[in-house]
Amino acid sequence: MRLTCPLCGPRDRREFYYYGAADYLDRPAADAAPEAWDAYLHLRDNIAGPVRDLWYHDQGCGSWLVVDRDTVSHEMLSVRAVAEDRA
Amino acid sequence: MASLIETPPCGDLLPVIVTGAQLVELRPGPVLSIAPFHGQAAAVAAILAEAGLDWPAPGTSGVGGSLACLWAGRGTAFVLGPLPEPLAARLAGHAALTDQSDAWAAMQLRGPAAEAVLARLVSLDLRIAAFPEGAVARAPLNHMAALVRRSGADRFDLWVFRSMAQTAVHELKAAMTSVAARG
Amino acid sequence: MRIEGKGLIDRSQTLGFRFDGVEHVGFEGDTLASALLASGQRLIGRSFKYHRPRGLVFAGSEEPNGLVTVRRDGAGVPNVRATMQELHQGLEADSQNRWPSLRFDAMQVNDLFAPFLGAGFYYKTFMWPRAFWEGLYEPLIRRAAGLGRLPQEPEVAPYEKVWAHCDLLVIGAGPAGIMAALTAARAGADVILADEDARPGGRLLAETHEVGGQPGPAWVAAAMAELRDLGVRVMPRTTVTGAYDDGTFGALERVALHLARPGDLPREAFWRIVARRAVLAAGAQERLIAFPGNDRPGVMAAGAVRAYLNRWGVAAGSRVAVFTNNDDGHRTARDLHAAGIEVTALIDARADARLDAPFQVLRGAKVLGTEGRLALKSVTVETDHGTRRVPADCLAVSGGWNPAVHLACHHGARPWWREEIAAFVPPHPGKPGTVPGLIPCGAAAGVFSTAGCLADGQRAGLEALAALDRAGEPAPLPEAEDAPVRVTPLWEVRGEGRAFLDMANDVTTKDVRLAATEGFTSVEHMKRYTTQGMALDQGRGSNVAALAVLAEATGQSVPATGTTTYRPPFTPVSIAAMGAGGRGKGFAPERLTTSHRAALDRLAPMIEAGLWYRPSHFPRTGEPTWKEACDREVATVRSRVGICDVSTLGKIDVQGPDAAAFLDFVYTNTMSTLSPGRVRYGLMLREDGMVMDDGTCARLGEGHFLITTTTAAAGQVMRHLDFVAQALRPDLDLRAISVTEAWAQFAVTGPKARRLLDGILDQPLDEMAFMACRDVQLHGVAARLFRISFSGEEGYEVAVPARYGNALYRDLVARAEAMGGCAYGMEALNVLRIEKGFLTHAELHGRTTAFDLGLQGLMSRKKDFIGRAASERPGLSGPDRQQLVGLKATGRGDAVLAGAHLFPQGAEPVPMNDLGYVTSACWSPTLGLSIGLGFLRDGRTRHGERLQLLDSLRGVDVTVEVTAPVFYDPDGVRMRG
Amino acid sequence: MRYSGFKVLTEGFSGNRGWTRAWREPEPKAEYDIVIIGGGGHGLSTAYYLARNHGLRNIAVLEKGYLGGGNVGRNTTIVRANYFLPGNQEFYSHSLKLWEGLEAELNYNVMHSQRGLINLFHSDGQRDAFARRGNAMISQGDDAELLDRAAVRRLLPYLDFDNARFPVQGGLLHRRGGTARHDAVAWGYARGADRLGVDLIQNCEVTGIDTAGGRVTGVQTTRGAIRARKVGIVVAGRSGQVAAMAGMRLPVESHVLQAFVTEGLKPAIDHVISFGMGHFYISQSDKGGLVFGGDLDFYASYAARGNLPMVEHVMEAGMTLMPMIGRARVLRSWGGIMDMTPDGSPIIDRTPVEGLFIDCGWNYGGFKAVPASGWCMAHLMATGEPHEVARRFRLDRFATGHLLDEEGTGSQHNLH
Repeated sequence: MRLTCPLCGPRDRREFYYYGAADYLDRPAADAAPEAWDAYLHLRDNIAGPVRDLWYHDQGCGSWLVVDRDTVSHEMLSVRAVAEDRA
Repeated sequence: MASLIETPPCGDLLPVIVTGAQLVELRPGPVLSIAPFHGQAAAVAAILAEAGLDWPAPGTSGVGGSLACLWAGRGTAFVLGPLPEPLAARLAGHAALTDQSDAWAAMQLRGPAAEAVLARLVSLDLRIAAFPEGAVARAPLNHMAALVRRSGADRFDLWVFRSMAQTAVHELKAAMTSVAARG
Repeated sequence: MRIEGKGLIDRSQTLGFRFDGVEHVGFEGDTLASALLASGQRLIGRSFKYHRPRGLVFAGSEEPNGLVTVRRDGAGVPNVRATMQELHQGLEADSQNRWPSLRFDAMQVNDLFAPFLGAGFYYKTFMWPRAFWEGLYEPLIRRAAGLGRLPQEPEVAPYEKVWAHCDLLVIGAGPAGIMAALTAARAGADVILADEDARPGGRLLAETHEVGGQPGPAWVAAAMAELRDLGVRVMPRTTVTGAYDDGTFGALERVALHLARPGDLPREAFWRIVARRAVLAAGAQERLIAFPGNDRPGVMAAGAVRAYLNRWGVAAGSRVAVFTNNDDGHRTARDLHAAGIEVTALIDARADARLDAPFQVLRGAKVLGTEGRLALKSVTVETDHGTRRVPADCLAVSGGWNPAVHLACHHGARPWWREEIAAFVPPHPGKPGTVPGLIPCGAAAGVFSTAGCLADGQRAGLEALAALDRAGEPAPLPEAEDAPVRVTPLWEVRGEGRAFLDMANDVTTKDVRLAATEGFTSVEHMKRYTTQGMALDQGRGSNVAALAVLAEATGQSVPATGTTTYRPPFTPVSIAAMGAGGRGKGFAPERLTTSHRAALDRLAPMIEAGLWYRPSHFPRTGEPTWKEACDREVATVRSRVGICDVSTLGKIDVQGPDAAAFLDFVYTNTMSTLSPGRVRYGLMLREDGMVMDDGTCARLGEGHFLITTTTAAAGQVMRHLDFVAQALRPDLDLRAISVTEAWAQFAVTGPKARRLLDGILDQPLDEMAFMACRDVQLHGVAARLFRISFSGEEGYEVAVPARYGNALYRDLVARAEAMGGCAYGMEALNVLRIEKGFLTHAELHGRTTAFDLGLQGLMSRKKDFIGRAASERPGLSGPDRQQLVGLKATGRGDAVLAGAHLFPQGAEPVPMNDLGYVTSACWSPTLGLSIGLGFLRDGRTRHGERLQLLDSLRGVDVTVEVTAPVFYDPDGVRMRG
Repeated sequence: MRYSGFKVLTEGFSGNRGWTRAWREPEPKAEYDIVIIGGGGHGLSTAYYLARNHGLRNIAVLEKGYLGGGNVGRNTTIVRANYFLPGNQEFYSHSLKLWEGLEAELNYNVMHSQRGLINLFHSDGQRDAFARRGNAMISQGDDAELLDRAAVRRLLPYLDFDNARFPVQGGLLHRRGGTARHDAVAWGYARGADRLGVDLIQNCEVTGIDTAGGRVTGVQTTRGAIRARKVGIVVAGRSGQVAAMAGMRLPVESHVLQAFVTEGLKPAIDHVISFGMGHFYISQSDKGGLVFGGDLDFYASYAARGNLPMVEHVMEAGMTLMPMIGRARVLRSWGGIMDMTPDGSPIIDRTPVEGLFIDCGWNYGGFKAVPASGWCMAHLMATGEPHEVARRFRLDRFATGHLLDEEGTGSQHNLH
């Protein structure tokens, strides 16, 4: 499995740390309801098919990445830097 | 007052020489990490330009006089060599500066077998078209975080964390022995 | 028996070898299998379950019977395929799974009990009496199971792993693969051509076909020369074992297994090949026909008989019968006859088979049985005119060919059935579960003629080029045979006696039918119930036949029955190869501090702390164990001064206009109010509200902080900070950079610490407040000094560039010793911190909250921070939580033990009464008693209570007193002093 | 038909012609009292205990493929009761006791073999953590022994004691830990349930869950609609998809866990060995294959196959721990789909839909739980109340913070 880091190019999966669903980007406000925090931290659509999740180029450039990929075929659809995504 | 003696990271571990490849310690001198703050990349580049250095694009490195500048990660470059103090001082407001001179063990792997040796430890596409002279990558050397630069057709500069120098040399030596045995 | 003038072996190079202790001679170019067959060794092994005598069936890696133990690097390597082991001088091989000898195997008695040992028999019995399963039945089964013996000695020979990248990986160097590689390389593509065999050519080595007017092997040699000129990396002896994601393939290269003296060469190499495109040209495997007695030594695959004859010049028998359901079987008969070997009959199951042959052809006939004890003597044939015996010491069987579709199916797609060739072929490209970028061709794609393979290989090469955006030219193809496939499926001849499918696991057609009768009708159920295809050969020669028998039993078609899942590896891969480099210390990098050698010079035993090594203690004469050294080191720190390398703690430099705001967000407490030159203790939570790590935060300048992490959590914290900075708070302008490795940092702690430091600082230390930091010069070197303490004494940490670490450490220790102080290690460090109630990951074990630790005061109410919201969940605080307490032994000689549990005195030690547990414990030389830290339900209200400390594992049952979690200088007078 | 050694003998003498189907192949009825979605180990044992313990008969198990085709047939077969958190410890203790009588209970030899499980430790800190665990096991009534380095060496002389990267300092021995034959567990429960009248319906995929007024009324399947008063979702690996049919989002992320088996070898490894520093565990099956595994591949996946980085890591761990296994060859690898929860512990609970129950989130420890999971799920479905030993496996515990985090790695699903 390979991910194409926007800075480093295609690299083997072992260079990357997987965090989880991109839900982690949408951190609720400090005063949000407990249900919002439960959903943020725990509940997942967990789709068999195209998903968006977060990876870190741990052994590379240190970028956090938003990855679109397919959990059934393992196809990588796109890899973008979180920082650019957020900007 | 007594002075403190310096101990190099690799010390007596190097050199290692086999048929087709040599591994020697590099002494790159001062290593300054430069990480520009938001919106400061252009200002930083302008200051570096005064030293004859280009801000390196990802995966590249450049040379300016006795200095070299290597891309070293997301929004980060390493300047190798003594950056004139006034320039360094001017960078301070534009970028996070840290002294990385002592953080790394630097070594050079060279010889006709160098690429084959490195292919035992590094997952990068090292073919010269994909990783030409001057190319830089942050990539693991087996299980160790590393920075790799191709400094010639048969020549690679390798940086690993100082504390892992012994393991790095040991693993490179094993790969060199194996490649040499294949003849 | 060797046939003069035939074969690709070098008869000038004889090689002596031993099989079961008996000396034989073969030639350069032989495999162990071909050499044994040439020596007349028909019997080569005993079967798995019934210990039936077995001989070679195939000539390649699909061999189910020819499994031997080969002596290599001083130990026996079990389950080596004789067909894959190239012969070398001095090779020693032994047969397996027999006692006392291969010819007279006591366990062949099992064969008599075969009626009771059918599929799944063990699920139905061995249940009574219960104790007999583990005491008797299972040990017997285990001893009987398995084939070879794994030596207990470590595998110390070298192995390696390698990476390679290419435009195109061609898997298989037969006619199709060679054409694909030529086509791509001629157009300038960077090609790797890998083949399992020692010699490229595939079936062309085993046939008498001409290609382009020259013998097949000659055409191969010319093509290989051209490929090498074109810069193609040719990898012989390399089996591509798995197709993984995004063009990554695993491949096993047998580098030195064919050498008598391999020296420093890796025995095997495991390759990770990253290819933009791949061509699967792995050929096809012949399948057998199941008939009673089909496992007798001498019954072989017809294609293998031909390969032994044409490639190795070995006649598999002197009187050979051939049994086939397709035209290819005729080739074997013709080649044998042409080589002067008597073909006693060509038995073709098809009523319309060709008859024109210089030997007897029995068409519409089937083999009903075989005769002979340890080797075949004759076969019984059923014809239209009744049954008859045909003398034969070898029966060559061809049931048709199965394309090697495996790699094309490694992503989950199933092959499809092509009726006209009666075979499964690779799934259509683009279907779900196909391997992206993999192009099957040649026999692997169901194209069986040589001309067809050449053309299809070129087609695949051009297809790959197009995908690589390279222009390719179709070149004129060499002339070659182009026989059509003529096959009429025949899977089984039913008759008296057992017909074997999976010879390696002793699975018969009856077993498959029994599975169907019992409802195991799904092909996966059948496989699992009968163990069909689960042995060493992975059923490569028998799976399709087995599912055809199942299909017949269930009244379904073969395609409707379907195949089981194809999974890596294609052939078994040694753990030494895939795990190369992992042995011994190679498993993980070793991190050494700059004081490592100095500590070793002082005879300190080193212990692992994450990847780091740190000294346990510094033994002195008269200190028989670590305990005496530790007690002395603790006492010395408390009374004078001690030196400890603390460089392994993570150090992260945080700079930027918003650095303070950022730290306020990642720490529970506030860092923005810290003055430059000051240090503050900080607590970080995970977003789920549990403590992630603790450490210090020093403000070096207005927008410049240096934070520390624990040794274990350094990587996790760095990643976390990057996440917060890049993903959660991109509005904040800061950079966080690890400087752990740049600095060597030493704790100088104890009442005499300041005096010691004054000796090395260029400017003597005047007043330095507790929790302050400053830049200093020592011995002329720029350094940083922190006044912090993990021991409870007046303490400093001095940091210098790592190059000076070795020298400074030695200097500090020497100066300490001159003042009656010493170096101290991890044991003393641990005691010092327990006495003070300071935390490590024994307490911060991922399930503790700030509330549990009594640090709720550090949770700022004025700001948001990571973990704040989740820590407000009801389950994370309150009296039901176990809270940090101190524990003191109450009886003389009693010890508090980490890992022990706490119960109310007199209560039954059951989970309901379990109040907590001990996380850290030590003998406190300062207090003169055993103390510990632990978590106790509602612990903060229990100070002063006495509890039962129970450690059933170690037989400890003592009374302890609950205290505040600080035993020494609770007001911190000494530390702040 | 009752299985026994005598039966095997008489059948053997009479040509093995008398064997009959292990279970019926019924057509689905239009309505059942209880429908269990999922014919894996947990679903089958749930159905079995509904019938066996609660006297219910009108039950169907709906399986989209073949019985036991999921994780129950794709694991490293380890059975143990070595948990230390209240909530887990009593549950796995109960499960192990059920294992100990399973052959007699099911009249099926599941080859449960208490070979002894050894968790190795490599530092004082790990020793203390294992001591805490072992003491919890003993107070629960299970067995544990703390071994020092010499004792481990006596039991496992082939470990690398002299040159390993993380030297073995000792181990926690759980003698009642061991292995079982994985497929046999599914088949044994299937046969047992079938004999009690449960309809096991294969090749029947559930495509929808019908509700009316907040209550479950049945399921839609590829073989038609089936009405049911109660429905249990027991589909580890697909829990998210099936729960979504009822409008639920679960605290579950699906991950791939690979495992490996070598060629058959004569007995070499007697125990189950677990090497924490390398995330590596190994045992030897009765057929002679070394069965071993490691950690997740760590990315969400439904592909039931993995990639090389974890394969290589597992092999390297094996080499550093017991370098003799270098000469063994890996024959097969496979990948299971794991329901990973944010604390690494399972869920057996009601759902917001009345009459709809869920049993999921087994992370990668579901095999050993098969008996107790079915026992407790059956109890919950039959009585409406959680079973005493599974009362903490609540769906809402993440919201309330009453976590069962044995690993202490927090809410990141894949770290358990």
